[in-house]
Amino acid sequence: PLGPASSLPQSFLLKCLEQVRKVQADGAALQERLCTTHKLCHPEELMLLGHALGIPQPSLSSCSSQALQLTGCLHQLHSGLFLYQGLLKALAGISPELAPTLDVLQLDVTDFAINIWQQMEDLGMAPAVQPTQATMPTFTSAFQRRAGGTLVASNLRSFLEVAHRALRHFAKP
Amino acid sequence: ECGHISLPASTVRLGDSITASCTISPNCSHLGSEAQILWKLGTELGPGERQRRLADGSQESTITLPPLQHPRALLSCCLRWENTLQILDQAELWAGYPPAAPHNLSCLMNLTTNSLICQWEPGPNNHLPTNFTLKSFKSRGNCQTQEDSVLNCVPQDGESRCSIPRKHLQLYQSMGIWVQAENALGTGKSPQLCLVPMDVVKLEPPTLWAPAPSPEVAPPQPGCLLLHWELWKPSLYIDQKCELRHQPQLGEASWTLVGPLLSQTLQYELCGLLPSTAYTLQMRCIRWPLPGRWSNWSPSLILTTAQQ
Amino acid sequence: ECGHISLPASTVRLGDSITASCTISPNCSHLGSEAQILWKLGTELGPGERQRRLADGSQESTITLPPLQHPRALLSCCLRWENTLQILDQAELWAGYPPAAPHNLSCLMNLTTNSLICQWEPGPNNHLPTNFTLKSFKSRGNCQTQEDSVLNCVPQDGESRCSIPRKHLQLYQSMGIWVQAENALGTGKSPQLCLVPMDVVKLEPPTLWAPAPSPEVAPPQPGCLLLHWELWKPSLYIDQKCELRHQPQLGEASWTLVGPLLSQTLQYELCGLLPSTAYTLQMRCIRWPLPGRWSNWSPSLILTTAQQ
Repeated sequence: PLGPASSLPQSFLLKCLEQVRKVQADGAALQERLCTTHKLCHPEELMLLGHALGIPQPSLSSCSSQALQLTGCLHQLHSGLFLYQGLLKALAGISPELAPTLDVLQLDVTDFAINIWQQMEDLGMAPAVQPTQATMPTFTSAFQRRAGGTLVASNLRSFLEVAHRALRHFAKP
Repeated sequence: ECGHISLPASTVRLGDSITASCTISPNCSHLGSEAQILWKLGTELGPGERQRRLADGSQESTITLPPLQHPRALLSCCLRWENTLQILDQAELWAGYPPAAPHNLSCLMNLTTNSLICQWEPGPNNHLPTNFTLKSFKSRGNCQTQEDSVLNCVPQDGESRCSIPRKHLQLYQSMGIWVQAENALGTGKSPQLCLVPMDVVKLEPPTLWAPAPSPEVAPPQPGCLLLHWELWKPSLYIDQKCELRHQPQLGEASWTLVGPLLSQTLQYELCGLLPSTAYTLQMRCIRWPLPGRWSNWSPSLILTTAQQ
Repeated sequence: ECGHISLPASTVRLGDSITASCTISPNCSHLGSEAQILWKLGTELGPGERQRRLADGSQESTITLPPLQHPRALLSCCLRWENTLQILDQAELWAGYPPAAPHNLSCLMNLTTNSLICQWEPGPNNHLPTNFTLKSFKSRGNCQTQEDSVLNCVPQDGESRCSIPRKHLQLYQSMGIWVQAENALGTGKSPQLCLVPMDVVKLEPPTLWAPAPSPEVAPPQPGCLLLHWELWKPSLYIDQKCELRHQPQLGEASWTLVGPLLSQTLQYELCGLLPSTAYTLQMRCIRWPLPGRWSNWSPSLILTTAQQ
C-alpha cells in the first residue's frame, strides 16, 4: 500500500471532509422528516423488513482503524457511495413531502462519488472500469420506500462515520 | 411482500370504524409460524380480534378499529422479533366528512385583467384534502340549455376564487356557473348562478378633481364648489351614471349623496354647502341603463368653500 | 401576390446601404402596365433607379437605399391609383451592430437557492434584438476538457444574470462558463471562466449578539465587551473563519478589524475599548481553508462598555 496519508492532496482531503459533513447533514434531514411526517423514527423497528427487502450494506473494512489502507479505503469509499447513489435512486416516489430532501441527498452523494473517482484517476489509482450498479431492492409500496429510506439513511450515517474517521486520519499532517 | 395491510378504504367518515387485515408471508417471519401479529394505531399497541393461518402458510390478523377521532392516523402491522417490535407495513388512515356545498358564489367582470373573477365560501373544514373547481358553460336566456362543454377553472392552492380568462368568455351571453368541491368521501355543489359577464362588470372609480382657477372660468359662488371628473378610461365605451357624496370636515358629519349624475360632464357646480368649510368629496359610477356593479368610491378630494 | 419586396437581408449594419426590388404582378395594377412604382422609406417618397417589365408582364423596380441611420425603418412599395398612394408591400429594415463580447462575467454559489448565479455586463447597445445565453460544461482541472454536453441557461427577459439549478451542477468539480450574445449580425462571446461552484460559495453573515447577563457569566471588564456569534445554519458543514469590525459611536471614528476568528467559539471577550462608550459591531465569515467568498457584514450590534 502507499506510504503515509500525506500522498493525498490536502485540498482533496479537506473537500472530502466537507462533503462527508454535507451528506451527513442531508441524511439527518431525511431521517428527521421521515420521523415527523411518517412516524418512522427507529430503524431497529424495520430490521425484519430490511432483511426481506434485501437492502445491501457496503463494506469499509479498509477504512477501519484496525486495517486502514489508503487505496483500498478510497476504492471502498467510492463503490459504497456509488451503491448509495443507486439505493437513493430506487427510493424515488418516497413521498411528495420528502422528494426535495431525497433529491439533494442523492445529488450530494453523487458529487462525492465523482470527486473520489476523479482523484483516484488523477493519482492513477482508479480501477480500470467504472463499477456497475448492483441489483437494487424493489420497493413495491410507498410504505416500503419510506421504511427503505429510514434504513438506508441510518446505514449511510454509520458508513459516513467510518469514512470521516479515515479521512481525518489521512488529513493529519 | 413481507407484510401487507389491506383496508376497504383509506378514507372514512370521522367517528366511523373500519376493519383492517394484515397478512404476513412465511418467508418474512423468521420466527415460528405462530408469531403473534400486533397492530399499532397512533401510540396504541395490541393484537387483532382474530389471527389465522392461511393455506399458503402466511398468517392473517383482522382488527376492527375504534371509531376514528382524528383526521389522520398511522396504522402499523407489527411482529415481536428478538424482543424488538418490527413494523412490517403501515397505512395512512384519513377521517373527515364529505365536502359541504360551497356557498355565496359571486362573480365580477374585471376590465383591467379582462377576466371574470368568481369567489365563494368553501364551507366548514371537512378535514380531508378537498379540490374546488369553478365550472361554467355558455348558455342562453336563463341557462337552461348548455351550449358547449363545461369549462373547469382550478383555483390556486387553497384559494376560494378563480378567474376565467377573456378567451373563454362571451361577454354578452348568459353562462351557467357553479363551484364543485370534491374529496375522497363525496362531492358538494354550490347553487348555479346564471349571469351575463358584462352585467356584472365592476368599473374602476372615476377621477375627481377641481379645475385649476383660470380667467375663463368664473370662481365658484360662496357655498359652492367647482368639480370636474373623468371616467375610468377603459370604460369610456360603456354608458354609465355616477353618484357624488360629500361630507364637511366637521366632527361626526354624515355623507350627503348627490346623484344620479351624467357621466359626461365637463364642469359641475356643487352648491348648498357651508361657506369656508373643508369638504371631503368622493364619486362612483355604474354601467347604466344596462346592468352593472357600482365601482368603489374614488379616492377623496378635499376642497374648501370660499368665504361668505 | 399583388406586390412583393425582396431584400438580400432585413438586418444590416448601421450606415450600410441595401438594394431592394419590388415586383408588382399584372393582375394587381388595374392601371396600364406602365404605372410607376414608388418607394417610401420612413417619410421619404420617390421612384427606384430602374423599372423594367418582366417576361410575365409584371413590373420590377430596383432601388439602392441611402445608408441606414436608424435602428428600424419601414420600406413600402407603392403605386399611384386614382390619385391616392397605394401601399402594395412593406418590409421592416433593422440596422445595428453585431453584439460586443459580454464582459465582467462573475458567479456566486448561493446555498439558499442552491444554485450558481452568474451575472455579466452586456456591453454597449447594438440596437438589435439580442439573445444572451449562459453556457457551461462540466470539466476537470483547468477546464481544458469538456466532460459532457454544453448546458444553456437562458436569462429572464432583459436580465444580465442567470442561475444554474443544483441538479445541473457538480459542486466540487471544475466547470467552464461563458456568455454568448447573438443577434442577426453575429455573435459575441465573453472570456471563459473556469471555476468550482463550492469555491465561489458566498455565505450568509453569522448572527452576532451579546449573551444575556447571568450569574454564571462574569460581567465584562471595563473597556471590554462579551460577544457571542453563530454561523449561518445551512453552512455549518463548511469550515470557516470570521472577522469582526467595531467602531465607537463617536463622530468620524473608523472601523477596527479583529481577525481571523475561529468560527466555533461560544464566548468572546473583546477588550482594549474605551469605557462607557457605545460601539457598533459587525461580523463576516468566509469558507476557509478551502476557497470561498466573504459573506456580507452582519447587521450591526450596538453595545456599550461598562463605566471605568
